[in-house]
Amino acid sequence: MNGVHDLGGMQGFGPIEPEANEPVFHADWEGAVLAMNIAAMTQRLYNVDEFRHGVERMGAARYLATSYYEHWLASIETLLVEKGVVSRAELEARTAAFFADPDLPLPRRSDPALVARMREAIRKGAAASSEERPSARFRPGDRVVTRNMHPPGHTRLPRYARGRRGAIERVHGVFTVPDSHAHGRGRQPQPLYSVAFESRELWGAAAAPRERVYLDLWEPYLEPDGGSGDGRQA
Amino acid sequence: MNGVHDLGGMQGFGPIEPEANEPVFHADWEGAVLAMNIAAMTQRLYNVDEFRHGVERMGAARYLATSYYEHWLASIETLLVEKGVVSRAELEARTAAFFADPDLPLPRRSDPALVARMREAIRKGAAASSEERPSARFRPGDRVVTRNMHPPGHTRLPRYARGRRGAIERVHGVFTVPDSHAHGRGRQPQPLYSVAFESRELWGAAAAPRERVYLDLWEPYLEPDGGSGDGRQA
Amino acid sequence: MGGKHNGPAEPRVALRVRALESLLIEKGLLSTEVVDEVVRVYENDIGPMNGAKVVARAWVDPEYKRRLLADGTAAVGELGFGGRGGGDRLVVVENTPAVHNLVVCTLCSCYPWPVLGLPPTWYKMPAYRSRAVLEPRKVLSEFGLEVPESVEIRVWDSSAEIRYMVLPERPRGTERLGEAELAALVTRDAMIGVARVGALV
Amino acid sequence: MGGKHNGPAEPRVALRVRALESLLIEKGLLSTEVVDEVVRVYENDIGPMNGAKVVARAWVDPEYKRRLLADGTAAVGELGFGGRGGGDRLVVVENTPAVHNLVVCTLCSCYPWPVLGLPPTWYKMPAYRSRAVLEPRKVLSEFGLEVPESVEIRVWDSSAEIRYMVLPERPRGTERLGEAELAALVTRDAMIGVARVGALV
Repeated sequence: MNGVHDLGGMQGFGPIEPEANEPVFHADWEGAVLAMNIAAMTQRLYNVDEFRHGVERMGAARYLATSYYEHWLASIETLLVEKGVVSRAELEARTAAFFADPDLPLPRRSDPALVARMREAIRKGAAASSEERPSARFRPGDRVVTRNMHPPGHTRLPRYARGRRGAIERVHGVFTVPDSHAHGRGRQPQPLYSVAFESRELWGAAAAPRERVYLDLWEPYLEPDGGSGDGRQA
Repeated sequence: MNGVHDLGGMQGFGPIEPEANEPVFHADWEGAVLAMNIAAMTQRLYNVDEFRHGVERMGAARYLATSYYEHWLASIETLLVEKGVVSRAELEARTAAFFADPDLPLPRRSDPALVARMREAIRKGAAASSEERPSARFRPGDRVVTRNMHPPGHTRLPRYARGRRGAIERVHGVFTVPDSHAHGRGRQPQPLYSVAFESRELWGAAAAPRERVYLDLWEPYLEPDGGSGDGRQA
Repeated sequence: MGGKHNGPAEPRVALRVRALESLLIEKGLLSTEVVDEVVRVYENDIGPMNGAKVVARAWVDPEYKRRLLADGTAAVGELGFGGRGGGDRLVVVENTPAVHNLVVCTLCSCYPWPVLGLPPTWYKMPAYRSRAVLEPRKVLSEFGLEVPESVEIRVWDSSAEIRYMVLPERPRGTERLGEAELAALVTRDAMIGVARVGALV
Repeated sequence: MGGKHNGPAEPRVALRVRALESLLIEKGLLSTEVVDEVVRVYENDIGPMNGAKVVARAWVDPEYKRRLLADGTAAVGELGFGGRGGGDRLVVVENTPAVHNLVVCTLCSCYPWPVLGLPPTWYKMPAYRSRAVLEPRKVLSEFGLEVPESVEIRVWDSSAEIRYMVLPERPRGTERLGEAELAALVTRDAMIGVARVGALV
């Protein structure tokens, strides 16, 4: 999806503003959102690619007007409702109840097993790589061109790097393709490569010399360079 | 500037929602904004390219959260302040005065000469074409490739059509280049072409057949196809 | 219009506009008459009824149609239309059984004011501007216009001071209508290219 | 933390979160202990002090450095770091006099949690994400880091489940420092690539 989340190369967002001595969380609710998300994924209510696409679907104006953990909250809500875990109606009703009485207590519940599972999840992480080993089409040094593709759904080929020529830097292995995994079409593992692009290839002749951008790209995003390219008229 | 105003090919903005029996203006202030803008340009306080770039500079989140005439108002304010016509301080003070008393009357002033000038401006329009006739490099049917350029300032080569191959459809004549005119560097007239692009060239192999997009592009945006291209490694 | 306002519930933007307006009036750069006149012109004199007259004339007068397609600016000038918001040049593109045209401005909201008036809100919003160049057939379908795959779609993205207007196909069954009756059939949407001119029932 | 709130001025988003939290607790999918534990872990156990230990070890142990650059995941695992937010694989990229590395995630905010903790706000904001790939030298300059034109800049845009950490150059004058003292010099920003590790004064 060509959404505003695809920020690489955009202009006009002003200076970068680091915060001195920034705390890990700026408010209690941020930690709660982080925990809910990890808990939901640990319990397989949705996967990380669905989660990222949930953020992308939140609407451009809202995305730009809200913070990181608000993006997360939006995606968590969207997915839990879509998956039938929570209904929109009960969420709105409960929200109204908390708006009416901010002192409402949270339900008390002890679940040592879930805490242990979370500790384990945080320690081990989630696997995106696969034991399957389809043979990789490209090797380090191979010249490739990225596809000029504009799928309406989730993809991890940023817009600034479409239809661009680069070189395979490294073969990472075989990984879940987010484009299918975000849409309930399974993991469909494919070779994943680190691909190096010269800045001048990405941004044109005015780009600075001696700058390279490296992207991790799945094999279906790539074609051998020298072919006719995708949609190009030779 | 690669800003959110450059919307061609973006996704996720939902359905198009026409309004039945839409009025010309939805509120009195919209008409006032339109009139202020025409009056300002008629009196040469700024030019149309500066005006468009003023909208582009308003900030992405605000751009997406506000309406067309709010975009106009933002640009008018920016330019009138930058040009020294109005100071930020007097604008804020006057705004505070209207917030405090919405019934404050507008100053009364009669200016039949300005009304006549405005009528003439509306009737005649503003000239962007030039009598100068630098010889055009391309002719109808010529194959061209657009430059892959990402200037931080104003440009009228949309991002979706950069580094793309097309064909000259028509030579419009010689017109002011917005890229310089928006930044106080004069008109710098250049040949302007209608350029035809196949959808598959713009959007890749998945694009529908028998669709073409036509853009009006200035000669400095274009190179002959068959050259090495801008920033491409042959 | 420049002299009144919308009452106590007036939104902040309206008051902001009045603040700027009052400063420009004091500085001799604006007057309430100017605002009233501009509003009057765009509410009454300039609108799609102008373009409709152009289309109707082209339908009944082959020689005018030829001139219109060759030099839109001059041909609409013959009917008294032109000027501000028309950019520098009007290009009229003709729909045929084989070609359907559609007008957009992806970068801002350029629109052929002299023949169509001020653009409708949907024309200025991100949904239309983003999608018209990427998936025009789907956009047209959402407007209720199914364009067969055999018909070529041409999207005109108004990136310079050239403005585009679509000359729609004349519907069947209108052979006996006069120019004014024909003009009454022609809609704004048909001249943008998101609708056909409906056949007489 | 999951059990308390911020008082009467609590913003709407905080109440919305509590509403969702309470529903998930009722449905047996969450508990306040889980929230407390996650917050505790990311506030105390996982942060840039982890990455700093990795860097210091690599500076003092050439064999460890070799393993770290060959297989970051395994090498940080030797020090007990790994897991969630680390994607599937950690790749460590080495700064040298000829090459400066910079990490970004333009599409969201991927970041090597196991070694750096949760990302700072600026890393997640549009300004950094948009500019790091387009004008990295200018971005670095705004962070106070002037990288000469003779030095190549490599920007790592984290588009998959691979996470990147920069191994900064060891500053001069630190030859006599022990591993713990070296680790105390290493900053989060140096491991993202927007700073150098300062020389001892």
